[in-house]
Amino acid sequence: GPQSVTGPGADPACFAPWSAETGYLQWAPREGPYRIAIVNGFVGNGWRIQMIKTAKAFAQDPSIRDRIAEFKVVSTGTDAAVQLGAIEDFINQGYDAIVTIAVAPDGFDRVIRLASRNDVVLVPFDNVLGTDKELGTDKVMQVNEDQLAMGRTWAGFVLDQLKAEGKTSGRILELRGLPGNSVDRDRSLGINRVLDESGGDWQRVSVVGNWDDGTAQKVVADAIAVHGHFDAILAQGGTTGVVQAMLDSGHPMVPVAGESENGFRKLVAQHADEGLKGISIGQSPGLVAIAMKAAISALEGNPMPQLISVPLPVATYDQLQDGVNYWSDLPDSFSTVNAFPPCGVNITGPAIMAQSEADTN
Amino acid sequence: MAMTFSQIPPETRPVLIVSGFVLAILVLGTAYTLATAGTAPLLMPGYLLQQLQTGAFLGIVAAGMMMVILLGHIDLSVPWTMTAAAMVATAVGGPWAIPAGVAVWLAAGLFNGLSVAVLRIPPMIFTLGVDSVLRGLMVTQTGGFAPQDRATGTMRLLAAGKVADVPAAIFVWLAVSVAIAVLLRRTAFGREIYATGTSEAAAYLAGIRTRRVIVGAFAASGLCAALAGVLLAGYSARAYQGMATPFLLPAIAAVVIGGTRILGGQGRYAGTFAGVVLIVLLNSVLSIMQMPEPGRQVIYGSFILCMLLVHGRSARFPS
Amino acid sequence: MPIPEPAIRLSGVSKAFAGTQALDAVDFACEAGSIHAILGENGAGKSTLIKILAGVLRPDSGEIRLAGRPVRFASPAEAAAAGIVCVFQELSLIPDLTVAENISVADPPRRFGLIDGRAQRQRAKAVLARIGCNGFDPEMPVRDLSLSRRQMVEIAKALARDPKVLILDEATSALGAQDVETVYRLLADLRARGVSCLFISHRMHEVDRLCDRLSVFRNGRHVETFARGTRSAPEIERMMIGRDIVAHFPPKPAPAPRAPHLKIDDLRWPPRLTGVDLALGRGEILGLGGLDGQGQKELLLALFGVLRGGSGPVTLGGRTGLPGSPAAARRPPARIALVPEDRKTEGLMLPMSIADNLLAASYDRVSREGIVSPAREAAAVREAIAHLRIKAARPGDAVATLSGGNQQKVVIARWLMTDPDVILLNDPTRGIDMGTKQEIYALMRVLADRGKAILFYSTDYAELIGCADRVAVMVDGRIAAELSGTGLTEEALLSAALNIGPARPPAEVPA
Amino acid sequence: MSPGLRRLGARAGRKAAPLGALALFLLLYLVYNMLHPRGFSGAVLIQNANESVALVFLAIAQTLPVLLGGLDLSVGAEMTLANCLASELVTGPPLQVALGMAATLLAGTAFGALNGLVVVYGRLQPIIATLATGAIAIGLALILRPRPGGRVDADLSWALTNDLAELVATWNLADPEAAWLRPVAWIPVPILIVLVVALGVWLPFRRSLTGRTVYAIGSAEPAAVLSGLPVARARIAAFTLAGFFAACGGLCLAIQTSSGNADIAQAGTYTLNSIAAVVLGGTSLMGGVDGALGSIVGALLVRTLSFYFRILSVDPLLQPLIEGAVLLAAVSLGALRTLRVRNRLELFR
Ligand SMILES: Nc1ncnc2c1ncn2[C@@H]1O[C@H](COP(=O)(O)OP(=O)(O)OP(=O)(O)O)[C@@H](O)[C@H]1O
Ligand SMILES: Nc1ncnc2c1ncn2[C@@H]1O[C@H](COP(=O)(O)OP(=O)(O)OP(=O)(O)O)[C@@H](O)[C@H]1O
Ligand SMILES: O[C@@H]1[C@@H](O)[C@H](O)OC[C@H]1O
Ligand SMILES: [Mg+2]
Ligand SMILES: [Mg+2]
Repeated sequence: GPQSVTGPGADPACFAPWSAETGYLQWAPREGPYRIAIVNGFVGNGWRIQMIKTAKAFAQDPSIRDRIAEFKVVSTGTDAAVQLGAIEDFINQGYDAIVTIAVAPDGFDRVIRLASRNDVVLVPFDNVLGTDKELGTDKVMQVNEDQLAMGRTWAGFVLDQLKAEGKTSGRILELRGLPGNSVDRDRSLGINRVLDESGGDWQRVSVVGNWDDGTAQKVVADAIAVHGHFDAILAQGGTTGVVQAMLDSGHPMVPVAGESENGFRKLVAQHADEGLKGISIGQSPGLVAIAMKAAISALEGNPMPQLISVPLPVATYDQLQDGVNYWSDLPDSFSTVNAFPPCGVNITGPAIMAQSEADTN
Repeated sequence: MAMTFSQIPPETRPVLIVSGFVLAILVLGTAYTLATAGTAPLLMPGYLLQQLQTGAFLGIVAAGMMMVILLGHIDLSVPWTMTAAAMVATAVGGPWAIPAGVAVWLAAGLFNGLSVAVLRIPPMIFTLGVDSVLRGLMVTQTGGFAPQDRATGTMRLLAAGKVADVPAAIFVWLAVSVAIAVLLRRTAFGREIYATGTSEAAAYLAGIRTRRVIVGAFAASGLCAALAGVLLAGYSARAYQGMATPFLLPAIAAVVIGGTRILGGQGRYAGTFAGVVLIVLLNSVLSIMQMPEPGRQVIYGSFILCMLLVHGRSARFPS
Repeated sequence: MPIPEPAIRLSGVSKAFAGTQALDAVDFACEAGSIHAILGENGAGKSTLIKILAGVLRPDSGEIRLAGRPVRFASPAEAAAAGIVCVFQELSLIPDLTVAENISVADPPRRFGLIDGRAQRQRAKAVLARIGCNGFDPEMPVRDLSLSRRQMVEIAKALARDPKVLILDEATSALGAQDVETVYRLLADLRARGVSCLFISHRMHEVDRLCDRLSVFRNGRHVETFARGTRSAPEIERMMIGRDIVAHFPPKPAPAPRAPHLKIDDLRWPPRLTGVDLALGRGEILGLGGLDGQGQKELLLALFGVLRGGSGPVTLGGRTGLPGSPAAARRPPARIALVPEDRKTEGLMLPMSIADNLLAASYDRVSREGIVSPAREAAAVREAIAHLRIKAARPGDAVATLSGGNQQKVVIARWLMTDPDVILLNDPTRGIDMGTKQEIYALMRVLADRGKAILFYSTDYAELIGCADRVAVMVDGRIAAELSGTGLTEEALLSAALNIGPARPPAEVPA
Repeated sequence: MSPGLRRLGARAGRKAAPLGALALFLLLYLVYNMLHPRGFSGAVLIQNANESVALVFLAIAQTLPVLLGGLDLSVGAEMTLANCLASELVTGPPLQVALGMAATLLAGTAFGALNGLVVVYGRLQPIIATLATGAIAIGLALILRPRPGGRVDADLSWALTNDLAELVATWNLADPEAAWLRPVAWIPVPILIVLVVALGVWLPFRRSLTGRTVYAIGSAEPAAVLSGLPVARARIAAFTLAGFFAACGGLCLAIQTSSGNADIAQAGTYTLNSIAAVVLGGTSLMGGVDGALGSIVGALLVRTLSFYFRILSVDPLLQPLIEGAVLLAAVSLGALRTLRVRNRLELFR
């Protein structure tokens, strides 16, 4: 298994430690090229598909191509037993590193134990595991954007917009993600803490959108039908659907916080002046590439932060530029934020889109 | 009361029972909203129509499902038949969108029907397989990003549009309802569904082409599902994975709550219709109450259960 | 000396079903060690009576005494525990369990609380031997047995519980002559051991041979009980039906040369049909005889398009070939009708209304442009009910609520509606009372005279002799003999069936 | 062909399904191991066992209602409920762990019994009654575990998800090197658990009067009643046992993931897979024939399919399609027999 060491770690520009307290891990270096597997869970939304496509594209990237001997991607669905099984199977197959999006923040004790026994580098990202000695996750390396911060930034921005309109109370709709995932939990925590701290009196309505445009659109439409008016909407995932629902129901344009889907940014760019003061923070499908890179670096024996933080790509309505951080001529359903140059991850959303067109016909 | 009730023909009783429950829900729900918010949305035509509009899709699915259940079979391929239809329709777009989408029923309905009728594979399992095959096809076809997932104008019109302040979707539902009701009560095919559902052997020996009947019923179910899918896409302005997941179990529940015998052979369409209305209202009341998921599940389950128990008391052939 | 308490005594027992008073204040007694016949036409209440005795139904009122002690049975299990065992009209075997399992189904031999397979098999062997069924393996599923075998197993099952009171509800209705003999011997020997038997049958000659006392029921009432031989057959029948019956069988027309409408040459469906040759002309009633399970059923099914892969030229009204399905058989040009063996599972959709059951084969006739016309529908049903004098409260009632005989009439009426040319009857009078039987005999003749060709299988020789112009006796899937005119006697039928005596070559039908 | 032969044929036909399934499974699993870099190794067997055990238990659970000629749509929910309960109870000092496990199984059993009572005394069709009770079970599970988490005793989950040797070592029950242990040391504990439960519960049940009655009901209920079999008892027993086996599944899941998760989608998937398993295993949905062994094989078949995706590189986007297609193929193959039926009346029973 990995040794706990002290920093600094390799390539801090790319593998930034979460915080000053973040510990470092070091695996015994071993000869490449390596066998790497991606174990995804849920496949229900565009984000995951884009993530998979990015992973495949990045595996072909000159910067790492020759350091990968074998590369495999599986999606297990949301059945924990199957996801754990898949990870254990890859450990058995003698893979060197396994990159995964966990279907649940815990329950991984066994595979963590097996991984460190067999010196396999296990890298959860996006939906990461609870960090906790007991869980043994102090021995795993994880990659993510700060979901709590994401939630806080969303809420903070929206509250500012409302304050600007002179509102310190009102009805706010929170659109949640896929239940049970750590990402959903942390974002919601962040959002609600800020709302609590704000001291304003906010009636909160919360609905579940599964990070999926269609679902989001339906539940938001229903919420509007039931409650009539919202002063702001805080959405995680499926944000294009959110605005679509507002348009369809003739709901006045209000501040909306959401993810980085191209469609959302298009709509914000269009309707900002009507009051759609939007903030778009991207959970980047490109995280997978960073996780792959981190895995390789770890296999080469470099000290790695135990929790790698990727900055939040924030774009507010006033910062949107067509062709730069959104593309009015491209479809809605891809995440604009995908590349992360400091890490040499240069696969952009449009690039992936192009590739996907190629695939689908 | 009991006296008069027992004189009502058994197959009509469920219809009355369900209608009774619908009233009960309206009253209780209104009492609740009045007490808490001082409003009575459940009694406002606008709100009711809006709820029935969302009910229309469930209603159409349930209508098709009923045909299959009357045979003592079941169609679990509904969710992805709907989704596939929606995706195909939006992908094709233009004037051919709706026909193309609805054509998906051929794939699903006929395939299900033939294998159940000819190979006699338990539909429970075969339709399940068809469901995941359709899902697979869609996932590969769309590569995750629906190439073009926007509903066409006509779809929007039929599903979200209004005719004289009444959502168009409701008219579509009514049209389908009339068609099915006539089919079941007034055509040979309808009667043969009941006969086959009661005893396939006896029906077969009476010279009924039970295989055709089975295929026909599954085709009808597929057709309804596909139509509902296309409309649903029109309603939510787009097609997306998982758009139909919340329809399967409620559809089955609606049919059975409406008094159709899950083993086949007995049931009136009016019951199914009322069953759908009942479920739709129940859901709206729960969402008005902002009932959290756990409570929803428990209430939903208990509710169906006591509906069934009430029917059980008035059943003609206790199992 | 005091008169011994009767084994069973019912006083003032009544039972009503939705609409019908099945039993009406019945007083009835049956002495220990006697065989007691219960007679009555369909719907008289016989089955209801014994279902009450067997704990299947609970009486609305009245008292039951077993050897003097008043009893109430909440379940068949309790009744069996008290020594009352019943062979039901609708058999009570479990198709997917083996013969052995079925025979000791409810009280299997156990070791350490678990069922003891070996002991179970031995018990089965033993009882089967007692009723002369050493023939078959107790390990095979009942599903694969012919109806008559099942009835024998059902009887074995009853014996295995060594009953104090044994009830047979039309238990011999599907048995061939041989088995019937065995059952007779069995009952006699049980009687000798002080067991009392209630015996329900519609076959008068059985009753005459077997029973010490007879009780007649009519419309749920106990009419009279008397010792055998104290009443003449006509008297008994009058008691049952409440009116005189003229002749038993309608007169046969003089044998006339008939052009064959249905001609079968060497029809094979191995292993059950091994080359059947038959010719049947319009206006003719051809009986099918022989022991049960010699391929008679398969022959009818083959002609009706149910069997796949039947081979051998069959000509029907000039056209060659078997219909591909009942659907095809029903329609022109074939126009065939089949009244199947088991009306409850093959003939009727029991929970559906009488009307729907009548119309099942004729929806096309009562609809215009595919839409069923209520008026025509009602008319057709009314006509059918009237035509066969079906005893039904409302056409909307479930056909299940009719008694056996009336259910059978529904099946026949359904097919008459389609106005067939060829009518295949598979033991149509099984479990049906004299009155109804007569109606059916008469009907068959009328239909024949209207130019229908009728092929008619029966397990009842008297019936074959009385109704059929000719009788073809089947053995091992082929026609072993054909009897007609004066050659058509009980003895001839039996010897042909058992393949003893000079088998006659099939009589050529003069063309 | 003599009647005797025909009957043998018929019986073979009735058993043909499970045998076919077994053969298919053995084939698939053999090939899997040959393709797997560490094929035929203890590690692979353990991993496969862990991944399959929950579904295996659910398949056994589903078998009973199916034998009655019904379906239990609540097994997945019962499993989830047990899983969440276990994640609360199965931790702490050994005694508490033991009691926790007992309580979990008891709860599942009780819920099953509830199903039975509703079905029998409410005179309801199982499939629809359990559709409702299933929702209730999930609701309760969500109340217990609004979000995934909880703990399960670490040693326990380690000991029960490895081979016998590990188990002995973890609780140092004996010298892991002991001679008597060697021959069996490699056996994965989950397999032992299934064997013990199956032998200890299923076999006796099958040879009890109640068990026979379950089969009888599925085969011909009216006949079962007329024969004086304990019909009501058997029904209740069947659903109670189903609840018990489902709870076993839930407990194993909790032990394996050392946590609980009230995931509605997952519950649904498990229920449907349990049905698929039972059918693949050859128990007729019409009730009456065959039993647990077939269902176990069916469950293993279902799982083995997904194993393949990890050794062959299959485009993840294609995986759902392949899974569905294979399922269809499997059931269709089993059904080709019907084309050989010569007496079409046999098609209807
Ligand atoms: N299981 C069934 N249910 C309903 N109708 C059936 C069934 N089997 C056969 N039929 C009817 O019989 C007709 C032909 O039957 P089928 O297609 O089975 O013949 P087949 O399998 O081709 O047999 P063969 O090889 O003898 O032609 C069909 O039109 C159909 O209506
Ligand atoms: N389950 C039932 N529901 C309603 N009516 C019934 C039921 N069972 C019997 N009956 C009615 O009760 C009367 C007596 O029926 P029962 O079966 O005892 O007659 P039976 O003498 O046995 O006739 P068969 O000789 O045809 O068997 C009939 O009119 C029948 O319609
Ligand atoms: O992190 C989330 C990812 O897991 C989901 O699949 O898509 C939306 C993202 O916010
Ligand atoms: Mg064919
Ligand atoms: Mg009777």
